[in-house]
Amino acid sequence: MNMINLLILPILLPFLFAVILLFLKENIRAQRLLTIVGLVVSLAAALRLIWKVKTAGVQTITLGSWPAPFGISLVSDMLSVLLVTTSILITILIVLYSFTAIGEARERFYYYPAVLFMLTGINGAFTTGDIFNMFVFFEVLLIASYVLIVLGGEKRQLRESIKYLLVNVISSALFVVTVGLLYSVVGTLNMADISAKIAEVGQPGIITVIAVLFLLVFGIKGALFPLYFWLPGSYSAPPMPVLALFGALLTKVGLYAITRTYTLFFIHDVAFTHELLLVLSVLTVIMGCVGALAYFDLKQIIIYNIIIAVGVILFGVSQMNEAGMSGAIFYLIHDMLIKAALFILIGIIISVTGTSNLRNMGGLMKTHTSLGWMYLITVFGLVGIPPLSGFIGKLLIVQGGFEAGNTWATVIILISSIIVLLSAMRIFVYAFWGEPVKLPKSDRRSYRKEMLPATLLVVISIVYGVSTEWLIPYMADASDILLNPSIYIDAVLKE
Amino acid sequence: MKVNDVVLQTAAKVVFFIILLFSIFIFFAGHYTPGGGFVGGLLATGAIALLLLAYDLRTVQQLLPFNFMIVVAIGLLLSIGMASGSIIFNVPFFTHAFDDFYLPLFGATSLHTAMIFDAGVYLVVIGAAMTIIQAIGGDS
Amino acid sequence: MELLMAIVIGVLFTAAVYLILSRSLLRIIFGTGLLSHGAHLLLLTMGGLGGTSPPVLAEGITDYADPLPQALILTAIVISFGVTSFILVLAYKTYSKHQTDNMDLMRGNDEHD
Amino acid sequence: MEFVLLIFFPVLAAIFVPILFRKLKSIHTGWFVLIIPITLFIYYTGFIQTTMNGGHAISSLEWIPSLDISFVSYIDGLSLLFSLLITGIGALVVLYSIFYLDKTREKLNNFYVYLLMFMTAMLGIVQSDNIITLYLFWELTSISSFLLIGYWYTRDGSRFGALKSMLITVFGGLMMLGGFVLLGIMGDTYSIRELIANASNLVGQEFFILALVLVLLGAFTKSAQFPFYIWLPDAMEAPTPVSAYLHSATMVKAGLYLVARFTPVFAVSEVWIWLVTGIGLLTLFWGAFFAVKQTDLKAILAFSTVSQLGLIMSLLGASAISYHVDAGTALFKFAGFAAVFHLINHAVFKGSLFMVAGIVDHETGTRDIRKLGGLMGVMPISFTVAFIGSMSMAGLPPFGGFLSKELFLTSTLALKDFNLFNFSTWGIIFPIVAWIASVFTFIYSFYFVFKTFAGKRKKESLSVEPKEAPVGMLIAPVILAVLVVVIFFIPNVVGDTLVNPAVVAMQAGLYSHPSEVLVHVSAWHGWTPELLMTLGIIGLGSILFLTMRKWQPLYNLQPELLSLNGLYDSLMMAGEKGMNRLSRLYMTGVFRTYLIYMFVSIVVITLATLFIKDAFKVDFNSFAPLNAYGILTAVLLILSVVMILTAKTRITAVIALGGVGYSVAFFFVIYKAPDLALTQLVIETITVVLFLLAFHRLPELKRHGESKGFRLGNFIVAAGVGITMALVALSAHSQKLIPSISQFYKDTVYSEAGGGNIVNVILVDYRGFDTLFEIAVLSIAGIGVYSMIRLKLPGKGSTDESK
Repeated sequence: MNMINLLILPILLPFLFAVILLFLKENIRAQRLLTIVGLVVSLAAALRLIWKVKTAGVQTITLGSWPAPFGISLVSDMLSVLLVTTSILITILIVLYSFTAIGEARERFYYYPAVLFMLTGINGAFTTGDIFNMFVFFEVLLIASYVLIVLGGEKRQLRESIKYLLVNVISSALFVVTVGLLYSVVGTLNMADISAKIAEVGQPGIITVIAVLFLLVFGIKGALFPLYFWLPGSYSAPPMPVLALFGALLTKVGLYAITRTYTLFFIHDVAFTHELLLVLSVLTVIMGCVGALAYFDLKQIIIYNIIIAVGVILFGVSQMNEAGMSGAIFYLIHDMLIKAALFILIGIIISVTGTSNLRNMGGLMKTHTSLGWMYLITVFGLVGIPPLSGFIGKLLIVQGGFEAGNTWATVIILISSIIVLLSAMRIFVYAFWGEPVKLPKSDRRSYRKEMLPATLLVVISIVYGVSTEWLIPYMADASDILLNPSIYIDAVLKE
Repeated sequence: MKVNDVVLQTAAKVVFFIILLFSIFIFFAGHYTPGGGFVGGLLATGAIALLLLAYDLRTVQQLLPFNFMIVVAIGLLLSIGMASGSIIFNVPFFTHAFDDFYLPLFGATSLHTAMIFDAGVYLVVIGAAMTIIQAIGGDS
Repeated sequence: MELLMAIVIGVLFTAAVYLILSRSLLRIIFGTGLLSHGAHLLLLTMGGLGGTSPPVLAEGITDYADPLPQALILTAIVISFGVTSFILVLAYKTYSKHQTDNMDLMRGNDEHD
Repeated sequence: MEFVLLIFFPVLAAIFVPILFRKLKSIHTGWFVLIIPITLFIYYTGFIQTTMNGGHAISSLEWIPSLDISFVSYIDGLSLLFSLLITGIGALVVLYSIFYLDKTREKLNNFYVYLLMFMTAMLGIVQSDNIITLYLFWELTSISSFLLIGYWYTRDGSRFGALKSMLITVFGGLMMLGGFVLLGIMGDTYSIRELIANASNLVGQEFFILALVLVLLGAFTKSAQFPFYIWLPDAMEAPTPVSAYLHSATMVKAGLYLVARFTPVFAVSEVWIWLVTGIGLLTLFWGAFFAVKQTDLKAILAFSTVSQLGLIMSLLGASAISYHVDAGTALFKFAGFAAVFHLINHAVFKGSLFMVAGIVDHETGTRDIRKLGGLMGVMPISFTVAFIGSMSMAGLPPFGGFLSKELFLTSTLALKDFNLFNFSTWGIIFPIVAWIASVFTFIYSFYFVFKTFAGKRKKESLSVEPKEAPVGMLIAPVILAVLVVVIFFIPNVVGDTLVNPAVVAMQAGLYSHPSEVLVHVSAWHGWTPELLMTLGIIGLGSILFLTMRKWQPLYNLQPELLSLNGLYDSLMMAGEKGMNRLSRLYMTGVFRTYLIYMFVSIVVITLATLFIKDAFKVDFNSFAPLNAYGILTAVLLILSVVMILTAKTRITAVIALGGVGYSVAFFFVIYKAPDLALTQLVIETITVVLFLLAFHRLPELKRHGESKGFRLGNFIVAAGVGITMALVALSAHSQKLIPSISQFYKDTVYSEAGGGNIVNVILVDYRGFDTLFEIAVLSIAGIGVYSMIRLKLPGKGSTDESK
């Protein structure tokens, strides 16, 4: 059966299961079970969708059967479906981690529905082909993330949540404003249609202004310099599983939105817009590096590594050539996987040692050997040591940078890897090596349970790196569309 | 209990029903004239909020013994269910259908699946707004 | 009219940002309220203010106001409502836990050790 | 047989090491491991015949063919020579380690896994034809070296040294990768052979010099060249077998290999010759000079290794000159030959010296040369080995080192006759520096062997009674010492079998067959200038060695801060403390600061774009006429806003906020948006109710001592945002380039959607999808509020608060 609604399932299924969970507030076991079931079914749908996109090209649907620019279009191209699949996969593993790490009190107060709602928003934002609808999905994922960040109501959580909310309220207001401006100028909301119409009028100055505003809006979500300052504080507040979800998924939505708009809409004044993107991304990398070295707190170190990765990915995007673009996509998915793994791992370290301050750790290698190795492999993946997952992305991004003639910026990107290595290895050298310190009593069983999702993630990331050859056709499809918007436009408008 | 409380409470009861009826009216009118699920739901919430001002939280909870979170969930299910109907018919998600029917008492009526969706909206708005109001009011 | 609206929007954003930058938590909350009003009015203005009748079908009328921005604003209003009520509760919870509403006293974890 | 797979043989075999270690406790795991390098060594010797005839062998394994990335094992004279060194010395080191590392006390499973991993990595580097996989193996050596240096990971020195070596070598690796990518772009291939074949097309391309410098950074960091050598002395924290293997014989030679391999690509460039030769000589001098300062046996050897690597590096640089002179100028041919020959010699004698240092450490419990002395009597065999190794290092006959040292002097002398690239002016520096460095080499060689083994025993400083090492531990160093002597007597056999084929490989295009290299090595070649220089070295060296006690303290004059180590340390400090301090400057923890960063950048970037792109336009014709209600509402709204700003009490502010909301609703009425007006009215009312419900929990409206300046600053930022929004809105409204799609809704709302209220139909039908998720937002907000109020965590509640 040719199922035309396939592409909505990864959005709808988590949504539906989240709603069902609302009826089961007190039954934690049922909640856990249904969450996993819902996610696995969503994953199956997403995988099926990948296959369909691979064989039949871009999948589109215009909701309510209205013709394309008038209804809301959903568009699954390879980039979006890959991100959707990765997000579901990561959510499954973090939910597994949550079973032991989040605690029953939070589970009883709608933790799982909030996770599923957030995934709904994320997948929706990745899939939608309508700029205002993207705003709505951003709000879905944001409000769910508000719930998650504050859930538990600890003193520090509350304090940081206020800041997190404020920043996002501002960026949401700016998002609405920017959509309004764009609508005023081109009179449409459908993204393919916007692209076609901008091409028609040749991106005059006002559209470039709007392009810059979009960059700022998404830059706030995506933690781009100079808009990232809110992130390190806010992300350090919620419990580890939530931080893992945020770190792996949330900024990526901002990155996706920048990538989408800067390859689909605003491609007629690249010398201005993409140069700005390039400068900001390099500055993001540098500022991330400063932060990654400045702290002795595990969470902060890894959080600043999120920021570095944001810069690296957007640097790749800003090159607007094939190597840079497919490198950025490779790196984006790699970073989602590896950050999820890293956050779970440091979550385990923190729960084992009872502190997140590096100075109070030492000698874990003697008592938690497998954790040490897992962490080490993850770090090498993070840095991009071949054949692990970060390598191909970085290689292609560097190639793209050189090909586009951005020599020095590219060298900075390369050097940033050494800072990433230093910052992450410091954790290894301090926490795992050295004289063992006295550990608080902890539950060996939950430690083993928590190692499972971490191990799975690390294995997946290794496979991702080693089997690059199999992934290349998919990445090529994804970057092709980004570089040839006409494929996207035709798929949506000419039906 | 003071006298003007009694007056207020009586008045509130009356106004409550008036507003509730008005909200239902506005809900049904929405497809053709200003109104719809949102405004309808919000008005209904306003009506309940009025009761809250007149009585206290506990009384209102006894008057309206709903778990509003469940109301939210039902509303959402209703909306999702309507939209998902199109999956079964393999037409794009959210495709509506409408037709004119002859119903006894109502005469010729246009029935639109959008109404079902809007009913979901109505319920969600009441449920969510009331959850918030009750939670804030009940916070001790 | 548009010029007037631009002034109103400018005032709303200025006041919103000014309030958000203050130290008092309550003023910050008011700021977010004004911010969404500003955004909604801007969106409305973007649809054009010239329509002579509301976008509800009626005999003999052709010059309707642009319905699309109105629908978008409605969506945005409801979302703002949800967020505002969330912030309100968050604010008073934070206030009661921290025993202060001075944002400067709620420094973050960015304290470097 | 696809011999590319053999590269992976050690690392695959490593999987069994932990099993063997656990199951067969009685047998030292090293014995099983030993089989691997021996097998490989024997296998690789089979290629000698091929390379002696100028041939090569190739074998490949695909990895990412789409990106031209594969594992290609390419064996020619150069890679074969290195492969033999890696497996040969590897076998001896494993043998030595069996006696050095106690099977009951050490974690041998880890040790041998790392060692085998390293062996794979090293074979991979020297055999890879594909530069991307070469990079893969390159980083793998850094990682295995990191793990080996940190083998005793509870020691601070190990942690520090491991991290330092990894940072520096991985940094170099990354730079090298950059160079490789550039080469890939310029030459459109990742194959070294194809790059060499295309070398003439690469020169003069935009990125050529950058690629050259980046590749050299990789080589210099790995081969511990100035100023990157600083990691090597700290790497001595590794167990001594590791130092012997990685940090003298193999890994540090990877950089030399790289330079040799890429000589045909870069030799045409003057920059290459100057950099490689110059840095090499500088390193040669620097290492030799500071070796004399050291008091730790292994540190002396480490600095000596640095120095010797510099020597070989400079020879490699000089060998590139062959590409610039006629084939007839035989003198420059010596450099290439000497480089390879000395590389072999160094691997052999330095390996033996490290092993002796390990033995001394093992048997006396110290490596501090100030506590040692007079061991000659109790450790005669070790002494003999050390003596042979040191004399070879000093460049004295009848040891292999003498021959290559002579060739080296010949080459530096030839440099001054080179008449390209300003060498005729500056070339004279090379022999002078070489000579001075050689004097110091002579001194530290004597220092190493005689301070340890000659003189008086210092019994009181040793905690144990020294004795000769067990036989097993002596086998490996003795074999190496014998080789040192043998090479002296049969240099041309070594030359024909190993050196010449390697020279042909590294000077691709100059020779078609190894026999054309035609360098004949002899111990006696008349009273040449080289010989005179050697005599000078011996003379001055001896005098300085004998008077060492008098001038060695001079080294202490150098302040620690000014050294390169000091530089590294302060860089690391800058990394932690400095970045911390820098970060404090802007990460104030005060949220308002971050908001100001955000707002200011939004304003600046947007306004700048608006004016750079000349996008600001106001088109009064498109504006709707003013009407009185509108003005009235605007006034009402602005008054309410002012009221909020100036409100002294909460209740006033809440009411004023409501006033703003109702004014907005009036605007909706004025602009024909009845649905919006209705919704706004109700929502505003409910919002006010919410504020009132929460009223007694809300804080008072306090200013918290906001000063005038504080408020003014805020106001400027705020006004900036407001003005930006107003300007942008006006411009966008004045440039409606394309008519809106909303005509469609007006046309179809009745006929196709069956409705009359367009806004509502859009909400439930055309864009019902938005609405579905908008009510989701509302629901989630409800959930959030509910959980926030009801959820009370058990226990103290705020356990995660730091401090």
